[in-house]
Amino acid sequence: MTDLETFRAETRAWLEANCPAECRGPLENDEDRVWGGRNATFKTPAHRRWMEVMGERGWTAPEWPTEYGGGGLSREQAKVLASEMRRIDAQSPLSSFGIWMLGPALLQFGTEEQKTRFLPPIVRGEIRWCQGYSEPGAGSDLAGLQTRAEDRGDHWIVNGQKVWTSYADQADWIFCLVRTDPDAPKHLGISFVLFDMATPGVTTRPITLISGKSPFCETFFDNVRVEKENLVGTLNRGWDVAKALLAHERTMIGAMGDMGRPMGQVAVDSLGLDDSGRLDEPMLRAKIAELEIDVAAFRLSMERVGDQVKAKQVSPAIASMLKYYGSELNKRRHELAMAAGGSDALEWESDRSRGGTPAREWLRTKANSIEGGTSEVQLNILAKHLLQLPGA
Amino acid sequence: MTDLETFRAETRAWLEANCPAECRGPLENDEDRVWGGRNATFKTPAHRRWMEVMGERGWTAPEWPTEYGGGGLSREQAKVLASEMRRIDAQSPLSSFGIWMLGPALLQFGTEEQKTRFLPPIVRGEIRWCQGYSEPGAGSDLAGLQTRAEDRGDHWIVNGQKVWTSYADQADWIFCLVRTDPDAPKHLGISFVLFDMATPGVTTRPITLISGKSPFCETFFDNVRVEKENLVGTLNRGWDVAKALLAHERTMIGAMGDMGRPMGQVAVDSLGLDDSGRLDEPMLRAKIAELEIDVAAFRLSMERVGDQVKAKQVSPAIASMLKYYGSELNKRRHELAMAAGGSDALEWESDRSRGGTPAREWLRTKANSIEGGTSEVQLNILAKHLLQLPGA
Amino acid sequence: MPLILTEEQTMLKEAADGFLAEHAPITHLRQLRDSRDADGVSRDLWRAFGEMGFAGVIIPEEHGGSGLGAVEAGVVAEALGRTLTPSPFFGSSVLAARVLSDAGSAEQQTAWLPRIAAGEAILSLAVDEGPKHQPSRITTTAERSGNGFKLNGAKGFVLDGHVADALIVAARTEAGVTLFLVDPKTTGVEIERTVMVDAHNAARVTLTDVQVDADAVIGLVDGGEAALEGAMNLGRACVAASLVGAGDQAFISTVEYLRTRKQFGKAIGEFQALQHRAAHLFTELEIAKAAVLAALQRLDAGVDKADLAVSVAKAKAGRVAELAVQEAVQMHGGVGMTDEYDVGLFMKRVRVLNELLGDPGFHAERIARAGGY
Amino acid sequence: MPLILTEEQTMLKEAADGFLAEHAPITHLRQLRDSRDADGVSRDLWRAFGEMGFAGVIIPEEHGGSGLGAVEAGVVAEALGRTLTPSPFFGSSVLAARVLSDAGSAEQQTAWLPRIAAGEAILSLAVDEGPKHQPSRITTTAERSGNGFKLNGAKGFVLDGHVADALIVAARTEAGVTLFLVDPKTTGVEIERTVMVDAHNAARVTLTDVQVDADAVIGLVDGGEAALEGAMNLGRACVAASLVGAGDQAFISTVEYLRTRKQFGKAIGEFQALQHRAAHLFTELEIAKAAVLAALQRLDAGVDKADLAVSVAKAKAGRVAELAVQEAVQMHGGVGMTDEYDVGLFMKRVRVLNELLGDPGFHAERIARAGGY
Repeated sequence: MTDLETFRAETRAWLEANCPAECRGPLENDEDRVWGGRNATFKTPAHRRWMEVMGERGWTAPEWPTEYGGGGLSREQAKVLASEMRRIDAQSPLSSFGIWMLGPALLQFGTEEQKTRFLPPIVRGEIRWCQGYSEPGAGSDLAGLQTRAEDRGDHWIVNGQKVWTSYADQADWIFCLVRTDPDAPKHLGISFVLFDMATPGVTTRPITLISGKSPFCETFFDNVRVEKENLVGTLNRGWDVAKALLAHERTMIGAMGDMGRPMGQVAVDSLGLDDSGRLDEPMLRAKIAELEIDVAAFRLSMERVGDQVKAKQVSPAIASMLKYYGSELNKRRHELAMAAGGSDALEWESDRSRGGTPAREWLRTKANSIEGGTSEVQLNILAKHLLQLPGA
Repeated sequence: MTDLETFRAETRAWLEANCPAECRGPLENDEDRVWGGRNATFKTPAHRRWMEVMGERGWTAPEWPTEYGGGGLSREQAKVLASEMRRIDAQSPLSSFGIWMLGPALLQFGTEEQKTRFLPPIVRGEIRWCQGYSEPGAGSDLAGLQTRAEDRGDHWIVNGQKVWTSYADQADWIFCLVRTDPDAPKHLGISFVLFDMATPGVTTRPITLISGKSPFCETFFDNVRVEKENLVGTLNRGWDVAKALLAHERTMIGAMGDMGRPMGQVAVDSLGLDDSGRLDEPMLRAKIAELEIDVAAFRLSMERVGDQVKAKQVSPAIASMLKYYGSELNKRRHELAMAAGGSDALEWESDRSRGGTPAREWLRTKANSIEGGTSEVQLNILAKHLLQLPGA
Repeated sequence: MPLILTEEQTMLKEAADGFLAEHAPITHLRQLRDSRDADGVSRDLWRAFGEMGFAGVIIPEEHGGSGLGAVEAGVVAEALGRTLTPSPFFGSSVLAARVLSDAGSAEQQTAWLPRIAAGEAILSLAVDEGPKHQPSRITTTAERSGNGFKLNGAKGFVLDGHVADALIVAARTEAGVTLFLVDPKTTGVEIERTVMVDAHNAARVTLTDVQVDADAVIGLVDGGEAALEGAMNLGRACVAASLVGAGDQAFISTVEYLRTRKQFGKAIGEFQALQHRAAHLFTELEIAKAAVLAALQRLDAGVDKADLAVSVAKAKAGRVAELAVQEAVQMHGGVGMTDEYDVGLFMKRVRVLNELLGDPGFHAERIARAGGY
Repeated sequence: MPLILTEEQTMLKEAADGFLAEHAPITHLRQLRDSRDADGVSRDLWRAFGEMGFAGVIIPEEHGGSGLGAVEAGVVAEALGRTLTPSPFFGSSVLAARVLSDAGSAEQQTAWLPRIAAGEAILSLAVDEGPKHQPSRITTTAERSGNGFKLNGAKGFVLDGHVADALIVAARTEAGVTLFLVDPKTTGVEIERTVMVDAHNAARVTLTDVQVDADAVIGLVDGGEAALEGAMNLGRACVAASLVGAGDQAFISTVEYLRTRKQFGKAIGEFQALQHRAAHLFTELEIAKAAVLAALQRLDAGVDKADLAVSVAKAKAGRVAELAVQEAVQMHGGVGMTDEYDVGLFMKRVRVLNELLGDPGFHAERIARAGGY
């Protein structure tokens, strides 16, 4: 038995023994996710236990080094763990911007002290993080942000406003872009800092979206004290940290295009077949077939980019390609889902429509091409970095 | 009987008496058109006669004033003439850039002397004109033209090169944009001049297009003498004349989208129907139906714009809308025609494909969105003049 | 006939736009929605509509209406699309009024048309059954029973059905389709309001052994198809007008936003990529407007193939309005996703109007069939 | 297996690109076209292809080939797409070689495979009959006659049929489709070269009472469909690779043109509207490349549903290449319309490749059918 086979056998046994029955099977809805944090809520006690045992083992962040609480697994081992979890339909023990976004940035840019201090509580789900990037005046032009940090010796005083802060009202800490040098060119006066959302002067207000309630908030900073030791990376060079982190986020959002049941089946369930065995809406059918071709090709393209990245055959800016195409595809997919659902899918509150799920999901996808950098920003990046067009 | 009814009766009688049998029925191909000019060729003697009798009456330019050789008809009378000609399927007696483009410009901008001198020979088909606008370095950026006219007192000496001059090798005279003030801002140093193509120093070379031989030429000017009396409009204000003339050309090209048999019928002839009575290529069928909707709507839009112009409810820049949409639509139409034709339509020389007509027409349409101002230029114009977007 | 509004039609347009801007701007929709109004529609507003002559725009003057045509109905529908006003206009003033005017008995007309015109009564047409509009496959049945008929079936997407004073139900009879005027209080009629994504109103109607008298039949037994199709064609053209209104209004807001919103140190409308998309959308909207006005004019002229002009209009207006609201949300960026901004409301409304009385695919199919392919 | 080329495959790609750049750049196509070459294809070049191992890329080593797979055939096809080189590669090295390797008798293989691999023989597969690719509706018949069969029918779009040393004809027999190896000199075979828009080569073949012996049958009587379908799927994936090659090459020239051509005082590549369109096209091309490589790999792996991966690849590559050449001509402006520039040649070639072995609509239909809708 190879080492990997041994690892698989051990992992399987451990998961069988430790993954509670309540934590197997698909999530019923998004609110059942485990996010951890100081004020964590759990659907069942089993969900808390599942987070804790996985956190202890570092398997909530399988590839992070063990010295920071991670699982210390190789890429191959991590794939085995993932496939074994899929095998028993295990739910994710912990959803976390700390794991998905901040952690990789800290591993790359953080000091030893920061890594030791911040990473283990992330792995164990003790501290829940949120991201403070966008501002009302600085959406696509992220670097145009105005939140300012005044130097007061050993700390800064931060004033300003963020927007689109996911779960800011429930997060414990924030990783945040602030302007530390108002006189520098706009990309050069920004720093990446961390602070506790319980610090006096921090307030949040949830935003209602066109799809209904949302995890997004407006977040206000009124003379918030931030310790200088919580600066990540170099002073005034926070843009580098932010960019690395955004590429990560982009790949995540792009992957949306890959989700869900085949659209042809969705449509057949709703509309049935005609005498020739074809979907009983010929025009819609043609659009669905084109979509499915694009979805299949995009899925392969994600795989190929992964392989190219691994083989170092491609620029990291390629993430913009996946983000752009994936989010546009996902929007198209939900437009067709609405057409396939017809008037049934237009109901907004009925039990029949599960509280308007199809329509709310459709509307929610419209943000895909805005959040994490708009489609227009991604195209700008591609024109500049991959096509090297002049003036891009 | 109203005056118009009387006019209709008289016109019908005159046409019956004067339109030769050879000049009734559709043109077999584009080369059968009558273009007139010093070296005019005619498919039959009847075609010459038809041009001449119509020219004498001024009915080759029905709405131009009689003092310049035109028909002097009202708009309503001209419509009657057109409908009576359609009734007997009369061919156009004369195709002419002089009538379509230069004439309207001269009527608006020319001196009395110029109108008296140039318009009557246009009406009678005695002088054939071509247009000298584009240059190799100045395509979309028409005002960037470099052909220069040096002032020599009572005349200019013109040097430079034009491109895309339709039928330059067969034309007698040219209306031409030249730079008369090299130091002025680029739109302000251009003049609109007329000269004989037989002037020493003028040479032409035909351009072969991707669709095969073409009417387009490169035209070279090597110390060509142009009399100052042949300036149209104000010195250095030729751009105003050019713009007026372009709007005319754009509407003409846009109208392309309106041509031809219904695409559904074209496809059925080539591909047949399936058992359910639908075109035996479901995906193509869906695209054809969408095209036909767009064609129908575009046709109505052309009609509406005409009515809006007449009612002075719209800016002349609206011509850019018709040009843009019409040419894109025509390209789409021919892409579908090629798909409907399948491999038969790919033959380039066979009798079966009438010498590759479908493919050559398809390729020819690709120029629609380039000639007379590219689609991009039209969109710029719309953004600026109709949407008033900043910086457009 | 020129493809522009006549002077009278232009005056009507100004009256409708002015009235709605004053009495039913988008805040009116928000107020009904956010207060979870039980009806989802204002009866006071509807009576005011009656007083203005909008509710009876196509109803003959002898029945208290304005006696105008399809173009005028389209003018009102377009105005409603611009302000997103919830009202029983499509169901009552267009579909039901047209069915009754065309095929109703003298008694039926006298009973209902003046009340519709006055904005006092709301009528609803119940056609659709499945998730898509398929009027050729009605399965609701009406069997002869006693002196009348017994109706069974289930209808959906019945506009304003939950507040209807009477329902017009299309049901299959022995040799065709028959239209019935049904009192919603009749035993066996169950009506469930379905709150829609756009906060406009519709209902599901279930009919279980619903007994109606013979005089409930509108027009001839087995002969309802022509009146139904006539009314639906008028309805489709009016919905297309509303689509153009909504799409155009979303576009106007977007162009305004492009002029004022700044990013990267300049107005975002200075970016050529957005300029070209806006110019393209402008073009599409102008073309859709032409198609819609032409369809309405042809309905008034009663020309051959007016139904195809209607399909062109409904399909084209639908696709274009869809593009308009998609571009509107995208160009507004984050704020376009918030409920606080209005663009999302336009997106929702356009989605519903697209589904109503046949989506672009349905109408493309009609075009293809009529074209013999 | 990672979705990138292996080291060996990359070397093959470099060899193919290098060879074609030296011996058969686009000027080679122009020369054949403008001299009105009687064959439209160079036999010398074809033999050189054989020497390089390209002509026999998928032919087993024991028959003189390179014994490689679909990915390698796709690599060559993509290179041919970049230089637009006319060659019998698809007909002879892919379709015919695959049919013979899969289903040919030992005699047939020995007779033909080494000669195909050496670039000495050209074989053509005759499938299509009408204007569209409809292999399920073959009407050419083969009736038993004497010791063999008598063939009747008409084939079109037969790649390089006018210079073929042998034809493989798909004909309907009593209970299925049978493949026949036919000597083009046989009585009753008429071959007409059809000069195509892209200056590549095809022919129409008419079969009138063409008598062939029993040993002309490839594989089993009535059992030709599997070998035919297998060869066509390989062919489709290779044509998709060529589409990507042509589309990508047109794109590369266009980006270069955007960087250098100046209008309004700046490089046209500075205009954001063109930047966005170029970036979109780049994205589409990358996605098409992934789909094509995946299809080729799956054919090699012999996995289930490789045919669907092929349809995805052919449809996607076709649409994307079409967009690429359209954008190429438009962004080149006037010069893009001239025969002197190469972009028009790419447009022509892509049009033909799109039609070859099923256009995007044909493959979308396969996807829909397989998806049960």
